[in-house]
Amino acid sequence: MESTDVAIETTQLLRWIILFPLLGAILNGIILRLKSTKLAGIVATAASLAAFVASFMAVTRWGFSLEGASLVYDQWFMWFQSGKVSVPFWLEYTPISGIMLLVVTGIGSLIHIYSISYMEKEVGGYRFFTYLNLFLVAMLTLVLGSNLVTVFLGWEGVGLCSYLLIGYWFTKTENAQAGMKAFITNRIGDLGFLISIFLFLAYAGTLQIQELNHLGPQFFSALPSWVLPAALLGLFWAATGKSAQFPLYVWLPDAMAGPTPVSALIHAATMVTSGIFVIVRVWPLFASQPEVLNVVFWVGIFTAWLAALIALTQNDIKKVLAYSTVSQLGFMFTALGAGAPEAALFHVLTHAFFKALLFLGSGSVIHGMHHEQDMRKMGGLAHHMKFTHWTFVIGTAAIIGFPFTSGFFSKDLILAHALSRGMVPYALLLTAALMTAFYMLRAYSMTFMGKPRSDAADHAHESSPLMLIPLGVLSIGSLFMGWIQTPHFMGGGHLMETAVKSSWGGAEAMKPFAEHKISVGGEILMILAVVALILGVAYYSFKVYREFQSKKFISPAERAVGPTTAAPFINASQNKFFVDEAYDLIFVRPLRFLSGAFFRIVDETGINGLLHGMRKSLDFSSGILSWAHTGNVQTYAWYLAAGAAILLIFVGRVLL
Amino acid sequence: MQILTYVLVALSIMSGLGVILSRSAVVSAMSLMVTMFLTGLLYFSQGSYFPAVVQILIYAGAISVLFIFIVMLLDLKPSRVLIPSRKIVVFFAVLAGLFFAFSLMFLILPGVSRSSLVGELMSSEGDVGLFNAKSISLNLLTKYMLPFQATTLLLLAAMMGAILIGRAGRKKED
Amino acid sequence: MNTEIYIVTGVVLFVLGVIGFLSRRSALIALMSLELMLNGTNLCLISFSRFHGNSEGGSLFLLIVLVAAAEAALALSILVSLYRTSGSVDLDDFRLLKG
Amino acid sequence: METLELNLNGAQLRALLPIFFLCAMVLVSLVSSGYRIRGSLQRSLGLFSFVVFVILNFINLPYPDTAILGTSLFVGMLTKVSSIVVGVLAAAACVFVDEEDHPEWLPLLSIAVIGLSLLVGARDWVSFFIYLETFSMPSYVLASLRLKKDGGFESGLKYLMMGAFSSAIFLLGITLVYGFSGSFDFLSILETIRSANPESPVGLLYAGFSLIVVSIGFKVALAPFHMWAPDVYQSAPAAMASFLASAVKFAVFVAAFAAFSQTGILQIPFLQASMSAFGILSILVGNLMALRQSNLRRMIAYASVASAGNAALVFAVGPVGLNSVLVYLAIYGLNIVALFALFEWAARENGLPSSSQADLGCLSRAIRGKPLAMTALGIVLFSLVGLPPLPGFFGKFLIIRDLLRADLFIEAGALLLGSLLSLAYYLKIFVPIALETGAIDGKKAALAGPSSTGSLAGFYFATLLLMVAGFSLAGYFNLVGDTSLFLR
Amino acid sequence: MTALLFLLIPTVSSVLLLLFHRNRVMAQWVNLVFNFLWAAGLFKLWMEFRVQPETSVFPIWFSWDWAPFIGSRFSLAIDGLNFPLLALNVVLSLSLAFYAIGHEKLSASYLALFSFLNAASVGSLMAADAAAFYLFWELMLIPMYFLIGKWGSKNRIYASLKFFGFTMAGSLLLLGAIVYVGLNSPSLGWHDLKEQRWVFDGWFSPQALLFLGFLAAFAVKIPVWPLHTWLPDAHTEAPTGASVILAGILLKLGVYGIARWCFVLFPEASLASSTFMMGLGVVGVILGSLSAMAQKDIKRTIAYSSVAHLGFMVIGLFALREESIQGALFQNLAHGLSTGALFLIFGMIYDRTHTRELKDYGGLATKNGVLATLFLFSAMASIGLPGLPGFVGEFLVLSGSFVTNPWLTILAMSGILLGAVYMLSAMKKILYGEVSPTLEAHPVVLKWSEWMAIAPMVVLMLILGLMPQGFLKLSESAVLGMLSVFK
Repeated sequence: MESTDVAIETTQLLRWIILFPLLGAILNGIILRLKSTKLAGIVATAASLAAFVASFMAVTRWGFSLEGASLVYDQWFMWFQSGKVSVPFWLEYTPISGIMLLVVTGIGSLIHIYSISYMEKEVGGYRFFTYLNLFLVAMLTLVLGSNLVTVFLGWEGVGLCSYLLIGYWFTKTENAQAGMKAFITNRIGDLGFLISIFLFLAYAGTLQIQELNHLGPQFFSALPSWVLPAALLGLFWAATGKSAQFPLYVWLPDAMAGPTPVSALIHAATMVTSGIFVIVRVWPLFASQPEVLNVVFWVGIFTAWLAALIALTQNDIKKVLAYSTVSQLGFMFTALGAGAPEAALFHVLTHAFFKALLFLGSGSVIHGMHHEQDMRKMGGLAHHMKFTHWTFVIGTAAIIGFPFTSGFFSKDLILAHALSRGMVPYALLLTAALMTAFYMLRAYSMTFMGKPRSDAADHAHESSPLMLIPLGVLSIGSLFMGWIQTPHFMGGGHLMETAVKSSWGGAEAMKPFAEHKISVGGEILMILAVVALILGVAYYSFKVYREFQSKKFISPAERAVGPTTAAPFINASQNKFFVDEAYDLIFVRPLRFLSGAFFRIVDETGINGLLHGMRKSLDFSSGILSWAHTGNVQTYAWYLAAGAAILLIFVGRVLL
Repeated sequence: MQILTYVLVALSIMSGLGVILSRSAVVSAMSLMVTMFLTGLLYFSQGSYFPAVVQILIYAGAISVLFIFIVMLLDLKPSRVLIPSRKIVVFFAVLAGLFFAFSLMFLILPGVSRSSLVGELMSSEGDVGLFNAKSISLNLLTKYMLPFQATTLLLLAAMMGAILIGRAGRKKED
Repeated sequence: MNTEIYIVTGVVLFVLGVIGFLSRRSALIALMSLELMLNGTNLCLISFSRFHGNSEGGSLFLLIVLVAAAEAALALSILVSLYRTSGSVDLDDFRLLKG
Repeated sequence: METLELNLNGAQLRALLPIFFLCAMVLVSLVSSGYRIRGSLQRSLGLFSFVVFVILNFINLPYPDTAILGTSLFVGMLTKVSSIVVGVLAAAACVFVDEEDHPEWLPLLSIAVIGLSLLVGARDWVSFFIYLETFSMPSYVLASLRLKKDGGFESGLKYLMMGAFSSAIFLLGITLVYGFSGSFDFLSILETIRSANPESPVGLLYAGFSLIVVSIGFKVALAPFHMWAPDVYQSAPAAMASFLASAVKFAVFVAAFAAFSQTGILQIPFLQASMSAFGILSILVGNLMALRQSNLRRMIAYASVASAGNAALVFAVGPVGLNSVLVYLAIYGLNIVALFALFEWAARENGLPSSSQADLGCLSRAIRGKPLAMTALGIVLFSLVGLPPLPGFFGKFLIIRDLLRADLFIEAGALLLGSLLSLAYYLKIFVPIALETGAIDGKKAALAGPSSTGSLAGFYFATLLLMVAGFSLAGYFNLVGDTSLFLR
Repeated sequence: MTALLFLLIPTVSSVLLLLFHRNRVMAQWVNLVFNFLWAAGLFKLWMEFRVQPETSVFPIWFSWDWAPFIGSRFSLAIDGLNFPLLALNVVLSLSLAFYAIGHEKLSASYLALFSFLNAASVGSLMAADAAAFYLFWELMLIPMYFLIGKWGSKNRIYASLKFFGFTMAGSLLLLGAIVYVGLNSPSLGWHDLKEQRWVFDGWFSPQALLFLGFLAAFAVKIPVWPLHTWLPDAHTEAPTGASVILAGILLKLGVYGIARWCFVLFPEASLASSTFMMGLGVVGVILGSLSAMAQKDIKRTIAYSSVAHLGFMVIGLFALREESIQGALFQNLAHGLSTGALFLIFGMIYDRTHTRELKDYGGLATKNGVLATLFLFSAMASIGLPGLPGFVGEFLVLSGSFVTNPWLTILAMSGILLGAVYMLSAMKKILYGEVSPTLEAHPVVLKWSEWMAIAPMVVLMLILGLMPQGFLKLSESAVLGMLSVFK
């Protein structure tokens, strides 16, 4: 460590947070390999709970605001070191890590519990729980890692687990395909992460996050001006992969092929937010680069908009939630881009709760419907699944920003920051929020309202208590989590702000953009207007879709949005704006073509062709030579005489 | 004397041509004998009497006769020098020969005419003692004793070969 | 009398032999050409020997005669046997081994 | 007039003893062949005489160099070592002589050995020529020993006619050299060259040397004068062919190298260059032609053309290259003898009368399932390829070292390229033997042919000798020490 | 003496194994015993290696004056550069010995050739003399030629010839260079040659040509693009064991050779060729990966993945920085294990199904979950997932080369992505989806010995991935010593 005036506290607690789930994974995956899914689930849940307890201990020990500028390290072991590259496997506690720890282990544990019931009919479900535990290991490494490579280890680790879990039902090729798509898309992003690492290594000479924070903009301003932006853009590029932003978001909707608890844990609550988390960790660097933040900002807005548009017309309940996730992640990036890491992280937190809730709720529905995910075949489930229904209502309320639910606070914070960057972004973001209200109410209404539209819906059953308890807990979180960080005029908590600010190891982050002061009254007015708009849209959507009938609504979105002139647009939205097809056309096919072409042209025709050509020319020349060997002794003698004559002539030339 | 030498040279070359141009093997063999004889005379003309005698006795007398015997023995039909398929062979052979001759002359003549080689051969009378049977035999019996002895092995081998092969050829007829 | 004329004669005889050896179809005549070549060589040899005034050339000449005789004898015996077995002494007929 | 000096002192007699012994054995074997004794007995007699010949030369090794009768024989280290190698090769060839062959092979072979071992010691062109003929004459007969079978007549006639033709050229060459210097003695010729003035008829000298080079090129089968070699190696009896391909090539090369360096041919850059040009041509032609051969012996014949090319490259290095030529060709000779014995054995196993028509299928039918033979074959072939630590590697290594030391990169490159090309046909041999598992086309004839044990023994014997040669290399270099001692 | 012992154990075993050519099963067990003996030898080597002073440069353990006439001593030396590879060789060989147990095709002669191959490869690793090095370098060809040519699949003869021809072409240039290098040196020993300084001014100067001569052999072996086309054929046609050793050891010898010989003997030329060679490495990475994508044959895919990975190693070597060279050397081990494991596992599957076509596979995970997991594990190790050894190697390589040449490094990084593409596509096809008729017809149930074969590799991969530091430390002083010639 470079000598700073920062006090360093060492501990050995943090490693246990990782070791417990690792132990669980080893037990489940290698040693026990239980036949009973339930028992395996219990083992895994125990491991997860143990990690939660350890996390809790850590949080109680250091809290959400580190005094002054102290660092907490668990200096575990030296991973590898060579020359300039030094990668210690150290774990670090920062307040934001603390928050993430609680989210990951807490929500993780809930989802473990939920899964015990959800997966009980699986044969060999121990595999599932092994993967879940492994995911926790990786995610916690990501959260706790003290340097970029350790973070990267977790980063790729969660990618691997996501790959495994998406493709959990691997007998269907599409599932395996979706897993692969996720992994590869993430890898595209990871290249950015690596480039960023290499840039930091080459120019700053260190990969310890806090050291980078300490070096700060002053250090980097001495280097070529492109270095820091490039490195940060690399990180952001990686984040667009992991956190499903445009252009790399395409894997997330497909990732819904995995079991629903996985979607809840990985593809909603934890993994997909790691991009935001990592950016917040090196925020002092980002804060010094407004241009980079601008990119982040607009990508966030665009993604929020695009995903919301697509979500409007999806019929698969999990797809709606998936696009909603993409859209919400876009909100978070917008917050980052607007220079408000606390807002982004706050939304991460609240989103973790309500989105996990929504996913688990939809999981409960799907479970009740015997793995039917098409909303057009649902309807009227409110009667059959009362508890699930009410938790889903809470989740929906939270996500659309119903006043005083958690989503209300976080989303309004983001909107406020967006406003400070100008009216246009604000308007765009607001539209996205309105669309959120529309599609969420649409999903809610189609699922729970009206009459059952299929036998399965008619005979749907409420899920077991083991699945409902997590729903309950998450509902509570979704309702009240917002109060930890409230608008200034409400005077409530500002835990996020303090946590974020004390997470940089004492380094200061500058304000990237000028503060835009709005009067308290104006702010309240604005919030009220927003709430009114949102509720209006929500009510409209509710009204339209409450009586949704599958026969009548062959193209339900068409009816929803209005006249037929919009039909092409709806078609496009339903088909996700053909982004997948475009990627296929622009990247996948050319790559496949190139690979075949290169192999055939360079290897087979070129190099091997050259070799065969050489062999042929050898054959040919030996054929010619063979023709010269006539077998007639006089020919032989002729060569002798001619050879002698030629030699004599040459001698003559040389000599005379 | 000089004219005589030129005549001998011309004659020997002509008979040499006869060897390679004649259609009949008998004519060739006779021409060979004549060439040998003329060469012997050329030795005489430069005063190398002993080699001349040897040449005429052994070469012209024995080896050529051996050829003639064989020609008679085999009773060969006259063969044409130029049959269609051989034209190209002949062409190339002559080409190679001319090149050979040309390059040899090219190399030898300037050297010979430029150097101390130009000039009269030593007179045939003055140094008979130096270049006669005795001096040659002395060489063979002292300096070249070992090669000379080795020729016995050589002849033995040739003899054995001739016997072996001749016997084998005869066996066929049996 | 200068040496030149003898040398030239010797070389010409030699080359005549070469041409004969290369071009004549009959093995017998080819062998005769070979003798012609040796004869040409001998002429050169004797002339050189005579010129240098030492008898070494003469010694070699004797040995050449000996070798030539041996070679001729061996070659002719092969020829005779060949003629007996295949009825021909044409070199064109002996090209089983080639390529 | 020189004094008549025919007294040989003790040292000279001792130096000549191996030759005398072999001359005696020529007579003995002549008598024994006259009585048509059993083939195996003749073989033992041959083995005995060559082994004793080798031993006598070994005994002679430590004694100082001796010149005998002026320039006609110089018994130095080179002569003795070469005699040993030639004797060993002859002995190895003896082991697998066909018992059905005419028993005259032994006296003929002995005469050839005498000629070869004398050849290396020749220090003037007359002796050189006579020794050359002394081994050539029996060689012609040995090549046509098979007579009517396998084209023996044809190859014998070709060999003889070509040999005589090249002899004539050789003679013209030494005549011209004599014309220049007035002497046949190597050293006097060198003296004359050194003292030559612009007026000297150097054209004679150069023309003579060129012709000598060409005819020596013929004797060692350098391209483009190599064409007799495949015919002869294919149709002569296997043992004799192996002798021609190994011992003759070895001795002529070494003798030529000694003669060339002493008489100044190797001091003439152009002739050095032309020698290496012939070498490069041989490497190309030999390897390319070997690629397309299906007949095993013909293939090896072409391969040996390429090896002759390898050795010829060293002429460009000058006198210091003698050692590498010697080692390379000695080892190469053993390889060749082993291969010929193996082919003969394979042919016998297949019921063929001789290996003249043996092809790869024939060999693989015979050798499959015989691990020892296959291992030995592997040793021989990989030695030919030049894989370390097999002896063939050291030969090549020494040659390359000499070439590179003289900065002859093109020659070294040609050698390496040739080695690469040679892989194609050497490795081809393994394909049906060790790699393919299916049955081989054609069938094994009923075992009506003559006994095959002798050839197998010959194969193992030669392989063993090969390994011994490899192991004794260090000792050999200890013995000869500085290479400049070699040439006086 | 221990070094010699270590070399002699496989040599002796190869001879002894021939004695059992009538009893296959016996030979397989004897082979296993010998491999354990060899492992014990390795342990003894380790005990002595550990106490060897760090300052000693390539210390000679054994020396024998075997060929003074060419200026060569047969000397063996061990330092941090070659010791890990020796260990890898033993591990792989032990694995394969387990794999061989009960295998019907692997006869005594196969095992004997294998032991011979082992001897040759450790010999060339330990050789501290150019001629001895060349000796072992060439000796590797013979067993490999027969292993591929005899025990391979349909096209094996073509493949073995191609292998031999390519390698020999490179080796001959090496031979020429070795001979030339030794001309003015007191001996061919590594330490003597190191003292020689050859003139370097332009690409026709002696040092450059010598460097190219050495490089030719190593580049063919690695193989550096465009000299790589023998590798897919050889890998594809070779029997499983040969593929494993080919990927695990033989290719590594090229990397090792460059580090051991090229860099130390010809520093200026190495430096001058750095960018070009890195460029070739990049081309290898990209074209290798692309070609791997285009393959329909599983072994070919893995083979092309080797081309790509070895491209990374070339980049690492020629970046000429401590971390990148360390990375390349570490990648040696990582790739040896991961690709070795891939070949081994697929070999076991192939033993049962007898098809290499990708389209014949599917749903292995349903039939044999554990094997599928291990297969996937190896694939992940191969594509450089953090926590597995491939990552450490690639990371170090790229972090070093990024400093030397960032643009080439960024180009090379596309290989990381493409690697994931082809490897995961293949895995998806093999492991997932419906069970294919082939797998339905030929159940893949492994014997205990086969599990024993995979186990050590997997365990080692985990250890290397999570705790690479020990291995990096092992070679640190050697690499630093090597790099000192560039100053």
